Amino acid sequence: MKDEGGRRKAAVSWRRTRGLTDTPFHYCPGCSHGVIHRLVAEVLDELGVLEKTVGICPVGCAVFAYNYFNCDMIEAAHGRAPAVATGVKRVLPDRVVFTYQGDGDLAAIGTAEIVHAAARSERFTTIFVNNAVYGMTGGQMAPTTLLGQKTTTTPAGREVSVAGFPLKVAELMATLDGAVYVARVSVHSPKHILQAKRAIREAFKVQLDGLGFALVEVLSACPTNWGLAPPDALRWVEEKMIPVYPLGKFKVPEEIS
Amino acid sequence: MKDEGGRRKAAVSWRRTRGLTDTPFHYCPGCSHGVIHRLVAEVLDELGVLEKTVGICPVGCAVFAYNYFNCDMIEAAHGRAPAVATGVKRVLPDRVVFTYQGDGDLAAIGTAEIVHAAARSERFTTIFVNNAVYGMTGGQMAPTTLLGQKTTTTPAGREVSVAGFPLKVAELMATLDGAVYVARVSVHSPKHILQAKRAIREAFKVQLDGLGFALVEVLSACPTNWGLAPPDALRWVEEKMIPVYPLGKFKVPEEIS
Amino acid sequence: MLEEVLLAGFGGQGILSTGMLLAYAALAEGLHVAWIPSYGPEMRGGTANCGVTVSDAPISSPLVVEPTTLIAMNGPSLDRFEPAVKPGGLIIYNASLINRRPVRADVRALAVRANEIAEGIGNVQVAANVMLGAFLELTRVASLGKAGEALAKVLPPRRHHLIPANLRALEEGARIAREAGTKERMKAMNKVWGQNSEFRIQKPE
Amino acid sequence: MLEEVLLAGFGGQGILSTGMLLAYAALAEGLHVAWIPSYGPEMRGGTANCGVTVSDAPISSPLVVEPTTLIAMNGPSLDRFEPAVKPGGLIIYNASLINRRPVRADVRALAVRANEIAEGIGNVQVAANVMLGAFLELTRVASLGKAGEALAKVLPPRRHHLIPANLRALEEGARIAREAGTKERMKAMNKVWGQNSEFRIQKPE
Amino acid sequence: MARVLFDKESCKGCKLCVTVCPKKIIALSPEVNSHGFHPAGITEAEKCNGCGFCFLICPDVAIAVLRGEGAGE
Amino acid sequence: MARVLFDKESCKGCKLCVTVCPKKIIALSPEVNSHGFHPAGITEAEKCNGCGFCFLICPDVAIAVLRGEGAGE
Amino acid sequence: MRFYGGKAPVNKILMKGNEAFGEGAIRAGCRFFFGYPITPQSELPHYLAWRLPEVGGLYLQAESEIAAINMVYGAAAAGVRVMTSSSSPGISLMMEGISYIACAELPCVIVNIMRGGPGLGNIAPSQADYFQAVKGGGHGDYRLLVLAPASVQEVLDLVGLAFDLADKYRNPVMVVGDGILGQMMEAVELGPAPEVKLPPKPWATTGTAGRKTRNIINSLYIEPEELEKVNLRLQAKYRQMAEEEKRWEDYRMEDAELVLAAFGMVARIAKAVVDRLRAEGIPAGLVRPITLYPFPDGAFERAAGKARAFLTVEMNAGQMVEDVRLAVCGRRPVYFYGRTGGMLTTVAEVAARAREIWEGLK
Amino acid sequence: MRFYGGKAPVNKILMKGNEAFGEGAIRAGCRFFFGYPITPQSELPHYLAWRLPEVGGLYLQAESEIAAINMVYGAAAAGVRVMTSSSSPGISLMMEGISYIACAELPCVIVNIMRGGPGLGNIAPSQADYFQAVKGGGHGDYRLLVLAPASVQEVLDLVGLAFDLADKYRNPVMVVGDGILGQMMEAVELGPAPEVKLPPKPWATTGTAGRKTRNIINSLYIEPEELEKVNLRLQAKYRQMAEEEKRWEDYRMEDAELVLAAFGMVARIAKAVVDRLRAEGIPAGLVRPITLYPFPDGAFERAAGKARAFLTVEMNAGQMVEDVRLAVCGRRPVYFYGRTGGMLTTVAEVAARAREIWEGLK
Ligand SMILES: Cc1ncc(C[n+]2csc(CCOP(=O)(O)OP(=O)(O)O)c2C)c(N)n1
Ligand SMILES: Cc1ncc(C[n+]2csc(CCOP(=O)(O)OP(=O)(O)O)c2C)c(N)n1
Ligand code: SF4
Ligand code: SF4
Ligand code: SF4
Ligand code: SF4
Ligand code: SF4
Ligand code: SF4
Ligand SMILES: [Mg+2]
Ligand SMILES: [Mg+2]
Repeated sequence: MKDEGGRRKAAVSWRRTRGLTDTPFHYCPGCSHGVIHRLVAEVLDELGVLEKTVGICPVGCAVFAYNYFNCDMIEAAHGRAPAVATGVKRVLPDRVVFTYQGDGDLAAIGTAEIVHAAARSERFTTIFVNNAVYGMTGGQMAPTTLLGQKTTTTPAGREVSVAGFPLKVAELMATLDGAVYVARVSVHSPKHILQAKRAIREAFKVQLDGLGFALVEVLSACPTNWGLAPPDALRWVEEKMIPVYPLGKFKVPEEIS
Repeated sequence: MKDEGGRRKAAVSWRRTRGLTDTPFHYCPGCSHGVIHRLVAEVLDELGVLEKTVGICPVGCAVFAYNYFNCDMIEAAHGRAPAVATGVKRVLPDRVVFTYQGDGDLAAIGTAEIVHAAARSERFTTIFVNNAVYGMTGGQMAPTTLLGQKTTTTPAGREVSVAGFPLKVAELMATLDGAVYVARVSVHSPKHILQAKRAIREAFKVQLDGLGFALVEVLSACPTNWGLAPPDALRWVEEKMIPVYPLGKFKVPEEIS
Repeated sequence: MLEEVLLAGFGGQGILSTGMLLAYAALAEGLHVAWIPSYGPEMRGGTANCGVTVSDAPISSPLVVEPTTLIAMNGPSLDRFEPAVKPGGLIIYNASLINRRPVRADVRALAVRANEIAEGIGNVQVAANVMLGAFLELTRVASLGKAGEALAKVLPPRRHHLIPANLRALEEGARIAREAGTKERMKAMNKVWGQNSEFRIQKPE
Repeated sequence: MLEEVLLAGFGGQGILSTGMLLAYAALAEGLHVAWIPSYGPEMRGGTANCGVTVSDAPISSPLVVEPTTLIAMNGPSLDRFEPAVKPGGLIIYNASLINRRPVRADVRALAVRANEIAEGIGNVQVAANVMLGAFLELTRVASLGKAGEALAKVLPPRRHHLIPANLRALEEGARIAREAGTKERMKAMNKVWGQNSEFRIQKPE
Repeated sequence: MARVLFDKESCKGCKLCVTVCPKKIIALSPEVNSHGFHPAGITEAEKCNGCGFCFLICPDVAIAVLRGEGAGE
Repeated sequence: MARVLFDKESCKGCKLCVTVCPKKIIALSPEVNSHGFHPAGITEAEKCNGCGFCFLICPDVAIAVLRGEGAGE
Repeated sequence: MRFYGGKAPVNKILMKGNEAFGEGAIRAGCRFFFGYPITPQSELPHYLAWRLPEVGGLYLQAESEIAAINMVYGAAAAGVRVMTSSSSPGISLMMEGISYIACAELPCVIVNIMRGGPGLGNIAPSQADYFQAVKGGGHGDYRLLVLAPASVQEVLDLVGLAFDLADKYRNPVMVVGDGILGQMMEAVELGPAPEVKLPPKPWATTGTAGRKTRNIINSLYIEPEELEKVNLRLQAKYRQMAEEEKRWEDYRMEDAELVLAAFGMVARIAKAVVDRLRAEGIPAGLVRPITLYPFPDGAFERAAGKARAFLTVEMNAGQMVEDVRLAVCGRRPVYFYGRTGGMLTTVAEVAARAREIWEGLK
Repeated sequence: MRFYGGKAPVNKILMKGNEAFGEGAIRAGCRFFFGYPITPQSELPHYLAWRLPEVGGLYLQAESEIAAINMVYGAAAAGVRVMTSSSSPGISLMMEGISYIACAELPCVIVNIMRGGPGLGNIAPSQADYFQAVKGGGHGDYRLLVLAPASVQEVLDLVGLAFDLADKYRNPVMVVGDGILGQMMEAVELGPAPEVKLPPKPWATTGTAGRKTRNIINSLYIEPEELEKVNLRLQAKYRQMAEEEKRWEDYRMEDAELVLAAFGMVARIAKAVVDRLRAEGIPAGLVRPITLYPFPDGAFERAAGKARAFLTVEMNAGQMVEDVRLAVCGRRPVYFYGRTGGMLTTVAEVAARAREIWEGLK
């Protein structure tokens, strides 16, 4: 199933992108991380920038992303990917830099780093994977966990009085002047996956055009920690998450809209 | 000029509040920290809660606030006052807890702590002093420094391309469901000072009523690091800061509005 | 006396709780026990294994590196851990999913078609306890009775209705081991296991 | 030879840059110099002071704790630092703002009405350099000429138009010292200063 | 004309392709692969319309859908 | 009737009260206090309308404005 | 188990090490926990997340380890027993906060279930944060009291002790374990919950009501003279700890000539090594420090009398060995054997090294 | 200065220590600085904020020390010379990041202008972060190369060396000073800017263009075997440093019987003490470690031959003294004298303590 030039011959085919290495994913069955990886990799390949891309992995289930993306990669400390990306992009302004971060990574421990990277309008792209839970460490509550959602640290369901409200990252980031592209997408159906890919492509275009900081929040299923079969998990995204985290483009720069 | 019961006799007089100790402020001439201190102290006194209040000082010019507020005080690490306040308030839910923080403290190093205290809707009150500069450490750029503003670390004026955009804290906080009261006020004129006091009182009322997290952003003059005479500094607040940081109430809970 | 049991299989085969059941049963026998899971960021969806050490003396290291017994629930587990088993040790393998015999000549082996037996009982989830039943019969580390009693501790209350099925699984396993007629030889082997073993950390898969 | 000069006054009196001027002048004389400000979160708006050490040998500690000379620009500075001056040392004090004489009997003292003189020159900001002029005249740590040349280094370019006023300040200070006629006795005193002194950290006010 | 290929070893049997196929022509195999998963496969290849939904939803990039000239490869 | 009191030692001579007084009756003293500041004081006490602006703007709480009965204290 | 001899005490229940940390805290009267998830200590927060509400306490998940340690600071200032836990990288993030807590003299308990480092490393067991724990990984001259349990039962006991010592000294106490200790289940005897007598904390910032003076919790002393006084007080406290709190276990030390030193899980392996060496006729013994700070140097000084050599065994590149060397002070050679990266030392390896040393002494 | 003898070299300019750190970095080819303000190192960022743009570099103020050290991580991964600076509490916040950088083997320079601690402490000079710097305040078995200049001139020189060593070893290098060194002005000879030959960094993550393999910067090794290999490589590197990089200054050591040990500013005071003692007939000398890690233990071992006693002087409660004790290894008594909280030791105090020790030896 390798590509190797085959793409020209069968332009309409669906097959593994050159943007991914051959290494199989370590994710659980039905985990949306895999889909999101593929979309990012396809966009990088289609934009022809793989050779000049540096990706920054988070600490989270995607911690091994350096095994999957077919470009130079840096593994950052938990939450600090935006600071690392800042360091890289400021040194290499003509390279394409992206961070790939979970909701514990970006929306909890890394809140300051993402807010300020956006405020500074750093010219990199952030893929923010919101699966409403800390996947890697065993399903603890994340800032994005829904009210009432049971996790290993909210065994009776998340309660406002103890753990407060879910954090709406896209909405928050959109208030920052430096965040020029902010969208929330989902990958729970083929249609949404295609939409998600378009948003990811736009976010990278924003970077290539030097317009400023771009972020795409992707709603993502964690069947394992949600305790749901994969198809049910996708349904949960649609029925439970999207009402709290509405999809859409919160900010699009004129230049690309 | 001590109060000592005199207040009843001359209720309309303006004099030093019991909410402040006798210790003279260490602030520079014309520094607005003093006015803001007085307003907070007056409100605590007028609400009759001095004896059950625990205040949290920042690291910043107000680092010695424990010498001034006439209540129990805790000196927190730089930026971490909201976490410390969370610890106190969760242990002592019937006490009044407030943090007093500068723009370096709250809007830079402490971004994650304030965002999450607000998201959790912690029942304390934050007084956020925005003077567009790091006062204590010698006038470096703060996240709230205006574009073009000269500081010791932006000697040619803050440039978007290097240092990004000013952070609008009130606007950002207002997007959080847990932040139930958010206002921005100024203390550059007697009229604005009276408005500021009303906002501060409301923010504490929100806490007393257990409604959730309340924050008042106060635009504040730093004549020393702005290199302006105090009267000019107040004019600078009005003419330069307010256009970027518009005053107003961004969020008021129904219960108190 | 020192028994170091390694239970290994796919995630979801109930490896960890079967190990815990063994630990509880041995504890009820008045023995020292230690139970330790393999853990890793990749454990989910991949393989799972846990080690149970049972001894009449305080246990130095709970890590099971050279198991006296390997309970292998699937092929990859047998492939991976067979070489580690102590000479003279025991391998009980799930012949429902493993279609080869162990190659080691210096260990005893027992095939148990645990999935089929469990399905026969009406619940494939109890397969690991079929294996445990066989193990207990062969080694007498704890009595079936104690294991049965311990079920209530290992299963969460909402699963207590499954206790009868689990009891049957234990018994079926024991029956198979008895029928395999290896019991006496196994008992003899126990003597050589009574030494301290080497400790090496368990790699998470 | 070791001179340890403490300059102290209100913030805004130009203490730090006058200290720097002294350091540059002494450097131009080929001496070892060290300059150190007091620093503190409260320095702003409060008092300011700095220490300048000048020596013909490498300087061990740049902290001026027992100054050989105290240049006191205001009352609080005299109050605070007079006790620290080395026996046999020198105190130059700004009589425009200080209306008492030093009480120490074991030091020499010179009163300079620096503010009035500076205002006479047309710029109260040069008062500290009036004091420096007096100091240089009394101690000859550096020549007035070298100090004058160093002005261009200490003043930022946008203040270079103030160089003439500062030169006059230095000269006026020197003149007053000469007139006070203490010069010869001071020179004699210098001999006793040639020892190492104690070092203690300067408290920030 | 479309051809769907499944990489049996990459498949984790999550069933997402099964649920998403408009033609309902994907099913899990009763066999297990070397990782213990029942891999997905196609039941009636000729019915495939090449929509790519299975490819799009597959989190393990275990599917390829070849259309047009490429399908003949 | 209003009386304005200045705490000379607390005053830092920032001049904010001077600029804010609607009656223009506050000025800095030529003297310096023990901290080196020229403290503010009232020039024509009788003109004070007790508006409290000076109190409100003073960052060092160096002013008290007594009105009504209190002013006589 | 009729046909093998030997019986362990009954009335025991099985418990994970991480859970024992949690239960131990609850039995010590701790009702507040602030933490941030990290492997391999996750069962600790998982346990407290349901167990604390059950006893009227609060489990609060912080947005980061930095927030967690500062919440601990606030809760301790407010006068209650409070705990946080993490693993190596998360503990590194707490260094500033811990230094503040130590200077402000607030009592609290910090658990570090150490994992392989440096950097992100892995989640395998390790003891590579010894220096950080005992020499003060944060800035300034502060010290933590550091306890190192070696079994699940000892976890329960030492966590209780940790809270008592924290209050006694108004000092943060760290309890360290490794991933194995956290993940393993062993039998523990819980016994009836002990009566907890919480000491009065008149210094706590609880509001001035009923008090004449304001309470202030602070670590800022702008005058060097003042800050030096604080430091002298801290140092005096550390000396008192050194006098009163050194704890260790001697194993077959009566006549030991080859003395092993090890703490935590490694000490259990070292015991097996001692037994094996004794069986071979080598007079080996083990000193197991239970308090890593204050370090039980007296035990080693004393041992240096009979001992001909020391062998320190650690799951790191050689850290505690420095404290052993400082204690032995050149009187006898001190050797080191260690594994890193999450590799556990084995009985055979250590025994081999020990035999080598023993041969060398002849 | 005609009438006093003695002349210092001319062609010198006055420079603040903090500025010298900045200028030294620029002369070493560093064009990227990421930092967060803190006293008493502020002049360093102030200087670089105008000076770096002048030479085509970038000064970027981070939102925190944590962000700063992680920006350094990114810039170092991208292959350039990069620096950050802070003071004690800010350095504590960098501990996790520093451990990552050490494990990922990225070269960079970190400046710590130490201040009074623990906690917020004060901004007076201190040396109380010695342990943190040399024993690894972060988690895991990593080491920094640590340099301690004692004058503004030496700051310039050692910062240059720091960058070279960082690249040579692919290891973070820390340069420590105290508030005095940072704040004081001294004359320095700048000389012509040196030719900087930046080594190639084929491992840098700059995009794969022109390369066959992907570059990955990482500190995660989930297999203990792998992580142990990494640790063994690191330890081998540290041994190489110990062989090649130990630096120190001997002062009047030829025949010293009372040996002082001190680093940084304190060493200058200690020199004055040595002179004073010599003048009194006491054969004193000084060993001034310039590299704190690797610690120049050989210098002390050698000194222990003639020396009858050692006296370590520090602005802390006794930290480097442990390394001196480890080096001297019980052969001679090692005494300690220190002040804390920002109090500087004085010549008189130290001399008095030294005399006392000397008398005791008789
Ligand atoms: C400083 C630090 N704290 C905590 C951890 C443990 N940790 C690893 S991943 C993770 C959270 C993962 O959640 P998320 O970012 O949502 O990613 P997901 O696994 O859900 O994709 C945590 C807390 C760590 N490695 N480092
Ligand atoms: C961890 C840490 N980093 C940096 C500092 C230094 N520091 C002290 S105050 C301050 C910023 C002050 O600015 P702001 O919060 O705006 O308060 P202001 O002085 O303007 O009122 C900084 C960076 C510190 N004390 N601790
Ligand atoms: S735990 Fe959740 S997020 Fe992590 S790999 Fe599994 S399904 Fe995906
Ligand atoms: S530096 Fe600015 S903020 Fe600080 S006291 Fe002075 S005027 Fe106020
Ligand atoms: S391409 Fe479409 S029709 Fe064909 S198998 Fe896939 S989902 Fe079904
Ligand atoms: S979606 Fe992919 S992984 Fe899931 S069952 Fe289908 S082919 Fe297998
Ligand atoms: S009260 Fe009003 S009128 Fe009177 S002095 Fe003050 S500002 Fe002027
Ligand atoms: S406002 Fe206050 S401090 Fe300022 S001059 Fe007036 S009285 Fe003095
Ligand atoms: Mg997540
Ligand atoms: Mg500010």
